Amino acid sequence: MSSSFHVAHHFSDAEQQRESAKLGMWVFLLTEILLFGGVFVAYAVFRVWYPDMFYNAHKALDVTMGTVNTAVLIVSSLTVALGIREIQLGRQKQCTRYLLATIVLACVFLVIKYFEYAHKIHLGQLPGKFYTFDGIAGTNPHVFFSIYFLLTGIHAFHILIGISLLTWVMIKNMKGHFSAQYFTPVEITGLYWHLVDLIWIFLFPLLYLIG
Amino acid sequence: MSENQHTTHITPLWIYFAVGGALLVLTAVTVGVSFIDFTSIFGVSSMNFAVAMIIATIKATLVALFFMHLYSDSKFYSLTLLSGIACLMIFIVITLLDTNFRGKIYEIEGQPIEPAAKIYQSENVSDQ
Amino acid sequence: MNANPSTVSYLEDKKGIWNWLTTVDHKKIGLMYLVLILGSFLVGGILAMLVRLELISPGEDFYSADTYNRFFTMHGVVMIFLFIIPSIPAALGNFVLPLMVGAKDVAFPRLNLASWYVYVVGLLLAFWALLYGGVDTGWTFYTPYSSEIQGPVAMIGLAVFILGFSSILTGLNFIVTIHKLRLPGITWFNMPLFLWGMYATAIIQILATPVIGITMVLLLFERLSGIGIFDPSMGGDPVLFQHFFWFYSHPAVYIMILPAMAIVSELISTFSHKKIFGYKAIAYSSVAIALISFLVWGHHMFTSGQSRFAAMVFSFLTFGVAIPSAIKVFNWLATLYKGSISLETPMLYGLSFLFLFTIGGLTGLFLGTLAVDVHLHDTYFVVAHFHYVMFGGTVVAFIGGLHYWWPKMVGKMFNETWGKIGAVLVFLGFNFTFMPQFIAGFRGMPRRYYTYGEEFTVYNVLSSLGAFLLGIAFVIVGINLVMSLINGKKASKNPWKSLSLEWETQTPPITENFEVDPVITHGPYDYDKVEVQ
Amino acid sequence: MKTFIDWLMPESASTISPQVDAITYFIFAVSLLFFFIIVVGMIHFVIKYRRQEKLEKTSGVDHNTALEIVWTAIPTVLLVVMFVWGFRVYLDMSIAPKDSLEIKVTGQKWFWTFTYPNGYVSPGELVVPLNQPVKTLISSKDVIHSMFVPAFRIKMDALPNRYTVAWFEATKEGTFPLYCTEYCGTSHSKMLATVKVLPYDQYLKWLDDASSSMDGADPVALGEKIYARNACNTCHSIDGSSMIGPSWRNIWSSSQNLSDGSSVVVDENYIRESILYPQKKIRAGYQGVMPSYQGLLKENEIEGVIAYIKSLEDK
Repeated sequence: MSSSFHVAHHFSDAEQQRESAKLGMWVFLLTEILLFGGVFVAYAVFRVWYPDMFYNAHKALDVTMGTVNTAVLIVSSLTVALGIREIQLGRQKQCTRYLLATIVLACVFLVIKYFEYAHKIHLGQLPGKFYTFDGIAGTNPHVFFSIYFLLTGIHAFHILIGISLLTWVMIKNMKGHFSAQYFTPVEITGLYWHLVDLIWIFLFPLLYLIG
Repeated sequence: MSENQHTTHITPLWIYFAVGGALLVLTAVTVGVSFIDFTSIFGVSSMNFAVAMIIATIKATLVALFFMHLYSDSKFYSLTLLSGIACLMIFIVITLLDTNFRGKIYEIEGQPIEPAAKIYQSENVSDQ
Repeated sequence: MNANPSTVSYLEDKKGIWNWLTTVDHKKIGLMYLVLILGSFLVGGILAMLVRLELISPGEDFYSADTYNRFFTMHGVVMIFLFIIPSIPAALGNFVLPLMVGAKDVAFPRLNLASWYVYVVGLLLAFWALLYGGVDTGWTFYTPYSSEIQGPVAMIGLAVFILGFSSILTGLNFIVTIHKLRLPGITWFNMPLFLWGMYATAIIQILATPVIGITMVLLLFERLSGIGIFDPSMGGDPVLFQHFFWFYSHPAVYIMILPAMAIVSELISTFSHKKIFGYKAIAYSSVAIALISFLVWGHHMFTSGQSRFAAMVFSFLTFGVAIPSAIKVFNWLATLYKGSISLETPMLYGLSFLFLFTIGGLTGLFLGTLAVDVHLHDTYFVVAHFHYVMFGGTVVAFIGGLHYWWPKMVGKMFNETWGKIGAVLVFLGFNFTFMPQFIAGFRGMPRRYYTYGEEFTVYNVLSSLGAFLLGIAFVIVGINLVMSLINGKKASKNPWKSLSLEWETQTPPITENFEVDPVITHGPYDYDKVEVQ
Repeated sequence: MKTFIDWLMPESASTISPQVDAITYFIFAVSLLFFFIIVVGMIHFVIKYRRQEKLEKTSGVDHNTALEIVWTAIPTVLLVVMFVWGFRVYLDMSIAPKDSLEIKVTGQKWFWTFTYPNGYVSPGELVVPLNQPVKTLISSKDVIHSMFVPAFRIKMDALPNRYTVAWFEATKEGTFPLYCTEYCGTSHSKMLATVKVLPYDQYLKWLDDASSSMDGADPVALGEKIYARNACNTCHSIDGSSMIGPSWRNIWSSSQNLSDGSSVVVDENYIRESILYPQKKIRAGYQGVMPSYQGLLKENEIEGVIAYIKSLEDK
């Protein structure tokens, strides 16, 4: 997209281009939902098979860190939504500030995640063959940690993608590529970030708060 | 053009903060609720799981409707999101139809031969 | 700028390899896909010949059991992931869909080129694994066998994961293009049925392909770090892998057949020069097949230790998916009624699709019925069934579609008599190869067998001879098309007298497809209202 | 037509197979009917409405609601009949009668073993009494296999972590093939066994002398019998040629190098250890795919194998 208002040659007007980009993004979000869905199915199958082991194993997770992480993600979701609102009103500087806040919050999330992982690696609560911890009652507790590391690992990977997308959009915004007429990339990145938050909203109770 | 919106709808500021606040409150609620054991109170099995899921769904719909602008966009986007979730539900429910009902005709068919993983039968793990 | 841009065809517009490799023109990307896809089909075909060569006699004569296992596995992987899934959507669909919609290009042209490069990476990875010795787990990679043997299973898993993305990006592009880029005159119910077929296929590509992605990721973790959710010795469950695999792979067989049905709707109505019978019925049954296809994956696992209750549910839903296919076949048959049928090469492929897909569909009833499937599962009956549907259905329709749009793609006509000879030979060779396998399957010959009992010799000898006849048939079809490139006659703008929008462009079309946006005056099937010169 | 189905299907030797053949016959008839309707209709239309020279407009008939309802309703009814009938027979096929004889079937990489209630392990041959229900508890020791007896129309996967159950009642004497139908590796196509159906008294006689005949026999002859019976011959040759496993000829008390570089003298301990824990010492140049025979070979049988290998000397 050379200049910010240029409409790509095969679209008839800017409106059609914006709606197409949004529909394309929503369809892509479906694939993300089903990618995570696969591991949720594994979670459901093994929780039905080993319910008490899941209950005992979930105690090994630190609920306070999980809650803080959820709050961090929700606030980052809020800031990216406000960022989009700012650019819709054409205020580029405020939008950049909000995007920056989102990136910082995302990094905070990853740092907290790093502490949780380091703690588990130290204790030996790892998936599959690497599981050497023996404080959890129940059969095959390593299955819980396989699913835990799969879900949170893929989610963290998506957070990294989110951070790079947000940084790319922030840089372009600072260069003045976006305005009230054309802010599609910001909106697209916002949708992606909200989905990452959406998945964590389901992931948090499933892993940290097993009744 | 087909199904295109004419103006870009700008959601008022207070809605964003209201939704943000509601999400934080709901997070606190869901953590608080998790300490209460509903199953013993109401006797309904996996009640805690149901409560946690209801709260998570409310939070998710809030994010989807206001942060992702589904409320002010064409209904087709909501349809795509719902079709994705429905497809995932089909996958989960029908797979559980299998894994959950395995022992129904022969109880022997349902039980694994070695309930604990071989990883824990230490005596012959070393020389396998 | 060189000559007036509106008359220069997309082939002459920007010449040179670099222009082709960085083009965002959906027509060039379609052709680039076509070249790679036909290459994969050649490799898959050679592997098939090697498999049939060994099975010509019961003993072990040409190569070892391990090599045979690698040949049939790589035959499966190459044919399915590299050829048949991208064949119609990526090659023909990319070329024709924007023309039918009246747009200048797909919604996201650069994403379209990205999907081609993703496909190339997947292709290279798969062929490198093939050279590396290939894999001998069967294209289904069932654990625990696939997670414990040596060999490049991880590499093939990665290749399948990457090819999945190429399929997702194509599907995404098509959904947005059909929704957002239709000309004002084209509504949902007066656009060609090819677009309905592509739309239904795209729905499945979007909703099913991510699950094979996560399955391959789990398989990679299983092999590299032993996470143990599929490994029985660590509390995992191998049948769970089968659920993951088949949740994608059954909708994937509809990703293969729906585009074939889409092409056949075009072929039958154009060559019988008649309004399609039951437009809404065919359109709705395409989408119905796409939706129901997500409910039936368990019929691949009736004898795999799955709970009897789930087996009953899957069997019932499987019959649900049979009805829309039957409706489509009846509607095509009714389209022939009171038409003016001309048996040119594409129509020969269309009619042989009708014949072969009917057999494929009806043999599916045996496999959908619980009691009979227990006897027929994993025998040569299954091999014959899915070849009748995939080969007799998708490949025959693909070759038919290729001949149908060939004049529009390259501007040259192929030789009609050689085209007809090729079509008849493909039909005969195919039946001659796979009909005996039904009988071998009924009599209980298991699948993937390197040596078999004496009583199955007759069927395997017939099948191997048929396979060689099929090989020759495809050589003829290939030569015929290639010769048309060299000295074929210049094709007219509308050689098949079709009313569909893509024939109103120049032959071969200009880069922008239409000089000026065409005004839609009639539907694509109004052969009863419009006179075609 | 009925005889065609009897020719098409393998011989029917169990109580369930006539019912399965009946459904197959029904579906075959329905399929043939629809197949002829479509093909004859297609050929008829193609001939009748062949394009003349002038290409003029064709008829505008594009739907006929009554016809479309008919060709949706009839297939639906037929499909429901197929489903219900198929499911009822499937249930009969799934639920074994209470008093059936329980035999444990174990699939291992490339051979089957059948464990009888009295503990006797018969490798490669399932002998069952006539007209008596037999319930097979199927499991696998390594990868997924699948037990398929075409004559009894039964098939069930052998899973490594679970028992699966299949039952049959043989109605015809004779021997029938038993195949492995889930891909399980190199010799998947050689993983065969035979099912022998004997009248009840002969079955009892066979079981008694089979489970007692092993002790007291001359070790070398016993070893030779085990070499064939326990499918050692699928991987080890006795003529010196190297197959999936090393050959047994001329190896007694010779020094062989191993995959980890060290070397070992072939003696009683090495052979006993390789039978019970094959992964411990793997000969150089061979893959460690040998399954463990722990619990499958009794003490005297292992000594028989050792004696047999000792006897394979070019004097």
